[in-house]
Amino acid sequence: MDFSLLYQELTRGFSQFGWGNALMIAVGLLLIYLAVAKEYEPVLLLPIGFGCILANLGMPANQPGGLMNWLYKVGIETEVFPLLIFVGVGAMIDFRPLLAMPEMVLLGAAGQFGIYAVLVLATLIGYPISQAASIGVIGAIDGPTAIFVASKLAPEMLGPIAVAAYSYMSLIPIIQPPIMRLMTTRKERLIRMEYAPKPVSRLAVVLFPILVTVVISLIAPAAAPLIATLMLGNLLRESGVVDRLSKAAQNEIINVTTLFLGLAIGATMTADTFLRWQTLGILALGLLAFVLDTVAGLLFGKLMSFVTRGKINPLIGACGISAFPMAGRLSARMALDEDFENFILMHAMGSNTAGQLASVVAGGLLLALVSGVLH
Amino acid sequence: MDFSLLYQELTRGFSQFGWGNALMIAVGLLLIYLAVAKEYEPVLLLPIGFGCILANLGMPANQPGGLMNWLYKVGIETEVFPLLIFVGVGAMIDFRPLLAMPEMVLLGAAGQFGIYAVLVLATLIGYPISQAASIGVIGAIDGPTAIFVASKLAPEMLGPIAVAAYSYMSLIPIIQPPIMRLMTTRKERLIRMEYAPKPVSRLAVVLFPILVTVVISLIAPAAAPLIATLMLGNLLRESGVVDRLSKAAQNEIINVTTLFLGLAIGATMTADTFLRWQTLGILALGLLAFVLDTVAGLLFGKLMSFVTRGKINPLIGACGISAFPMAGRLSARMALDEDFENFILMHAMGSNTAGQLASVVAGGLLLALVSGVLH
Amino acid sequence: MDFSLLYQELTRGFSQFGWGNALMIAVGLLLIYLAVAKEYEPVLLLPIGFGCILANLGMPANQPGGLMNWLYKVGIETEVFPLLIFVGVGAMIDFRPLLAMPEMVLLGAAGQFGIYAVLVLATLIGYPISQAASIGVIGAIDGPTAIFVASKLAPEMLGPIAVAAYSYMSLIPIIQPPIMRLMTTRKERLIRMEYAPKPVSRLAVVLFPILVTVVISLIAPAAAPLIATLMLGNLLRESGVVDRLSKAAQNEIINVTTLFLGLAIGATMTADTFLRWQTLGILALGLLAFVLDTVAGLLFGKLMSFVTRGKINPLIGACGISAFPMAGRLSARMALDEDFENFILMHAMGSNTAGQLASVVAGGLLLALVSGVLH
Amino acid sequence: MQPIISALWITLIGMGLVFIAILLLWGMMALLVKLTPDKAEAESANQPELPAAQPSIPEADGLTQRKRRAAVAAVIAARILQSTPPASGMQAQPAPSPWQSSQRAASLTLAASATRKANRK
Amino acid sequence: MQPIISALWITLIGMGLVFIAILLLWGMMALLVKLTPDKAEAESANQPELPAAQPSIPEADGLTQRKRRAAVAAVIAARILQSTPPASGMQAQPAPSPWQSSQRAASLTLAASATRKANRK
Amino acid sequence: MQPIISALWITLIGMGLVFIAILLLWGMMALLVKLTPDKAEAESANQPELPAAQPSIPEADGLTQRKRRAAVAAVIAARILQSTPPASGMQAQPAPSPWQSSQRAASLTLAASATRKANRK
Ligand code: NA
Ligand code: NA
Ligand code: NA
Repeated sequence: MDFSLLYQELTRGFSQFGWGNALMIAVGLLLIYLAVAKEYEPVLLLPIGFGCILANLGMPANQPGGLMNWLYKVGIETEVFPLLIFVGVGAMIDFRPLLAMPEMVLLGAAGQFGIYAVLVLATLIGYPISQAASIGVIGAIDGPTAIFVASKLAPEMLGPIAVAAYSYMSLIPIIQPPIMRLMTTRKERLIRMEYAPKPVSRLAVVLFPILVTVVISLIAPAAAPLIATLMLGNLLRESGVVDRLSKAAQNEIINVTTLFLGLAIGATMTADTFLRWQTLGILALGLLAFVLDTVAGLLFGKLMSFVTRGKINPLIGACGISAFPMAGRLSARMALDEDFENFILMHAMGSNTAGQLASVVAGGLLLALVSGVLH
Repeated sequence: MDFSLLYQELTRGFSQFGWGNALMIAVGLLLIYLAVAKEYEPVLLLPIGFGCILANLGMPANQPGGLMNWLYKVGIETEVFPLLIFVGVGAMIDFRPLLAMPEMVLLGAAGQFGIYAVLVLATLIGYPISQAASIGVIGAIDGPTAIFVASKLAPEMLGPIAVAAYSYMSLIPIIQPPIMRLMTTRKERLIRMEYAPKPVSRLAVVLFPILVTVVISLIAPAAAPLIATLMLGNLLRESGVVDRLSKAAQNEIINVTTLFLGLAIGATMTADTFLRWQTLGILALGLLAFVLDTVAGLLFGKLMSFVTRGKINPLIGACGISAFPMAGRLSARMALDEDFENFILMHAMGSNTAGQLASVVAGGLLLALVSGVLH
Repeated sequence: MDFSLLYQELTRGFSQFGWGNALMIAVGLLLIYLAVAKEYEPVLLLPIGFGCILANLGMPANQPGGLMNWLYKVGIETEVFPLLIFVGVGAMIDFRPLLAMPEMVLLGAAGQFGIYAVLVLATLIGYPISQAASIGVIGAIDGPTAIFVASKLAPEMLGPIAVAAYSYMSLIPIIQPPIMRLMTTRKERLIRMEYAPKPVSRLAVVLFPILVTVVISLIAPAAAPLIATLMLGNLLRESGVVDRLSKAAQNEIINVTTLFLGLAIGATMTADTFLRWQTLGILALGLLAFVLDTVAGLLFGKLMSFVTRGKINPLIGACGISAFPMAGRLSARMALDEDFENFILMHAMGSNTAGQLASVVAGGLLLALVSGVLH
Repeated sequence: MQPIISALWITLIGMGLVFIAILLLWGMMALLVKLTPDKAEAESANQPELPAAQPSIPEADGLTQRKRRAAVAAVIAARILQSTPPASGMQAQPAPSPWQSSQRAASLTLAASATRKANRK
Repeated sequence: MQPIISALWITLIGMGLVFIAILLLWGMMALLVKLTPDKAEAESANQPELPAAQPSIPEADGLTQRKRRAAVAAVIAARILQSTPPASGMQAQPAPSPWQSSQRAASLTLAASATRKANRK
Repeated sequence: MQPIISALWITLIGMGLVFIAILLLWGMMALLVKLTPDKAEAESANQPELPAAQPSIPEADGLTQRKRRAAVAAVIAARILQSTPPASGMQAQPAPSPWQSSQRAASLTLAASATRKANRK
């Protein structure tokens, strides 16, 4: 019996543990703290935090043979987890407000400006273009899109990008209001919008996800898997004939996948990939993308307000960033805070779901453009 | 930056799109229409239709790397999806009526005649024997059996075969009644059957799935996986001690698998594999198999009626085709339409569940025989 | 057409069937009988029994291409199934009684003695050390731990080991009471314990699973995957903010995984691997491990009773073996049988959950030590 | 050999084996039900049948116990037929199994005032 | 070419295509809603509107049907806003869709004594 | 080295490390509970204990607050024991955690007429 070997095997836990790991466990604890005490996107930050702890206790995603590696290979490398989550998300979205006010869709486009602005900025700072694009896509403010794009362009940055995407999404009630107050006048925030939607038939609601899939898959084929799964979920919901499948998408599929996705993402956050200045750069630039999204959305809202001669409340520009449904609710609440009779929730939801669509399109186009450039 | 490459990447969606794809998207829309507006097996036709649309928007099952390809490899190539669906189906079937009237099992055998008749016919027309057999198995009128057999003998035909199997199953109330009226006299349809079943103990009900698994696996080993999973589901149901597992089979497992199976099958329906005259042949011959099943079932019902001196209503022969439970209900309804006091539902269900068993056996034997011939 | 080949294909079921297979089907029936009639761990013994029957009807786990092989490769070889089950088990355990009386944790350590004692004994008898250790780990009285360790050290013995682990777990109310009566005096069993637990805060309950993961992963890295998944489940439960995930772990994940695990384990029980004298040895030695666990737990309970001058009822030593929550309930019931006012359930549950933790640690250390020796 | 000959052979052997397998299943089922008597049935047979309490079902007109059961089963089966439209296989579950209904009905018959109960319900 | 030039080109083309795609979606949506009239709406339009039964909502002050609907929708939307705190995307489902609430509200308006009903609830 | 020697070494080291690990867990748990005081407990300690309202529980016989709680916990635990037969691990969940019951019981004790409430329930 070789005792030195035995000793080595028994003390493996300690010998492989360093200060970096300890620090990363603290990062994991912080994420769990945010999830449990602050309830910031707990269904994702809690598994990410726990996965981060495991990655630094000898169970990282890139070590063949373990559960974390299995989850990563099965769900992230294949893109399956973010896509399955989108099936569930699609089954939870109601596009009627957008269909009733299709002009709202423009605000969704404006809310993606931060993605591209940060791409330029990060390139200027010196990030290679694939990494710069992956950082920019935090500005999609949409977890599955960010993970889908980053896992293709810069898998080495997946951990911080996912953390940034989900953290900032949950920080909306803290980040957006000051920007909204700064960018809009009280008079603008008091604008009431007439809610006189066009009636939307069941046929339109059922055809919508199919048509969107066709149109977007043709224009932005790189976004096709994302838009297709999102719209599949929505079709399951709106068809009204496959309640079993719609419920499976909204429960079994999304719950199990979210848990596994979070763990696998967290398990990429080893000390050697996360503890770099780069990571701080990612977090800072991601935040900037978020802010620029909001600013661009508000500016476009003001433009629409000007063009329509004050019929649009610019606040709904802020929820074109996506982050469904938090951003939509926040905008409506801001209007209500100024004037307790000013109800713009329907418009905000139209803009917000438009942002969801535009995020996917922008993410897909980014992927195609960067792949085309990198060839 | 190579703009021609970029242009190519950006316009990929359009450059790969042809008239065939447009036509196939129309086919997908038709399937979704049948699912949503007509409620023809929506849990399957809706995902198949959507998968068909995706296949023609650059996401076919045979293109490595995408979600559809992953689903196909994980669930169809491995046979896992149809088998898991059978676990759920088995957990939904009550075999007590059959156990109480075991003579009904003969009608199940007769209802499989169309499988073999169409095999001969398709061979005559010129289909190679493996394709002819795959077309014939539409006559099993049982989705998982058809998919299981066709994915082994003629995977290139899986799309149209699955579509035919599920469509015709849902067309039962349209296809069968004229044949039933044509083949039986009013006097025959008025035959009342005494419902005096033998009492069935819990022990018999629990032993039944186990014994069927053993007997069928020995006689028709190629049918073993199908019969084993069907009977596993039934054992979970009837054991009464594993309610958690039985419910998981009837809900989580079957719902998620059905969605994925439908998508993967639909994603095989690319323009180049589906838009052939062959496909029309498959659809036509499949319909014929269905009709011949019904005819053979009714003829055998008449024979039994003759032998028992009018104690059997020949209508229950029509539900020996399987298509559980629609065919059983239809036969009972036909009898009721003639005479509002003639209740043959129990007998019809006995015949119908027998058809389910016989379909699996016939499918397995077909697979073994064709494999033996092709060697 | 080659009729001899066809004949061969058609009679494959019979030609491959031998007396051994018939005997193994009887074994499968016995397991199903125990599950259905005696309700011994039905959620596991029923799928194991059915899997055993399938393995001997041409569908063994080691035959490439079938469902059983797929389940085995996906879930057992990768360790994924036992780990996912642990996520669900962790979400069902309440560690508050243990946290309130942390001294109970010692009883958990004592209850693992059988593992090592049987390792020595089996080595003496002549089993190679890896097999001896796999037999010993039945003494963990914890299904997932036993399967996790045995699938790494002696996969050829997985079937009997899993059967022994789960059967003995369900035989607790039969095996333990005589030992408990023999090893303790009536006076000892009448000892009442003051239930004055320290108050446990929510913070402690949330931090506990994280700290345990860190501590155990460092001390016993081979146990890390088991403890990490168990504690992940517990964190989902106690965090209070991810109810969706906690319920998914306790329902969807554990139900589906349990069914698949049982089938895959059962499908390893082919005649040639199971019908050996060895198997009887495994069953006998596993039972001995169970008995020695109980004896060691009771002796340690008596020691604690002596040290604390009669403040500890030695009965709670018997539930340090793990087998949560059956063993805990049994001990409390034994005390109640002697004195209908003697309530020791809280203490028993503390000892019982300690046994769960200690089982995982002992299993992991065993794995590390044997791997270190064999290497 | 020509494919068509193969196809005919496959049909002959295939349909033949299907019938053989199905006959075996028949035998197995008949044996199974015979060898495993229904305890509930056996018990109810020993029970006194409370004939005095059944004025509404005249035994005189030749209705045997079994036939009466069949009648009640049929009534309930009819309700099932009318209430559930022909639906996809996956909706089979929620509906109560017709068999269970008929067995329930059978118990009702045994429990004296069967027809009245069936009407009231 | 320098990366920054590439990045600028990507930004230009990317934002441009996002707007083009979004404009296409706008057109598609507008067409879709126009070409698929809401039957329920059409039917309700044919219905007599029971004007006599609405003394509590004076038509005189210029409130159109649509505006009245918007008012009720707003009341209900406000309740939703107040009751549901900003929560994670995954909790979006359980809450009733604001749209559905507003449509329900619209039906209420049509059904005569809308405001009273809304108050009572 | 002979296998049996290896086995004995493994046993020695294995059981030793199990106990060491478990002792570490003990220390960790003791620290954890000590360093994270239960706020609910702290609050209830500050609360006036309404002694006048408890005529049915005589303080005179030396029952401390904690002991009284234990008694009530025991009653409830006993009910759990009697109602749930020894079942498989997977059925552990549905039953209310004994701990929760005992904590609930503790709150009952605090809330004055504990024993009467426990009896009535
Ligand atoms: Na966005
Ligand atoms: Na059939
Ligand atoms: Na143990």
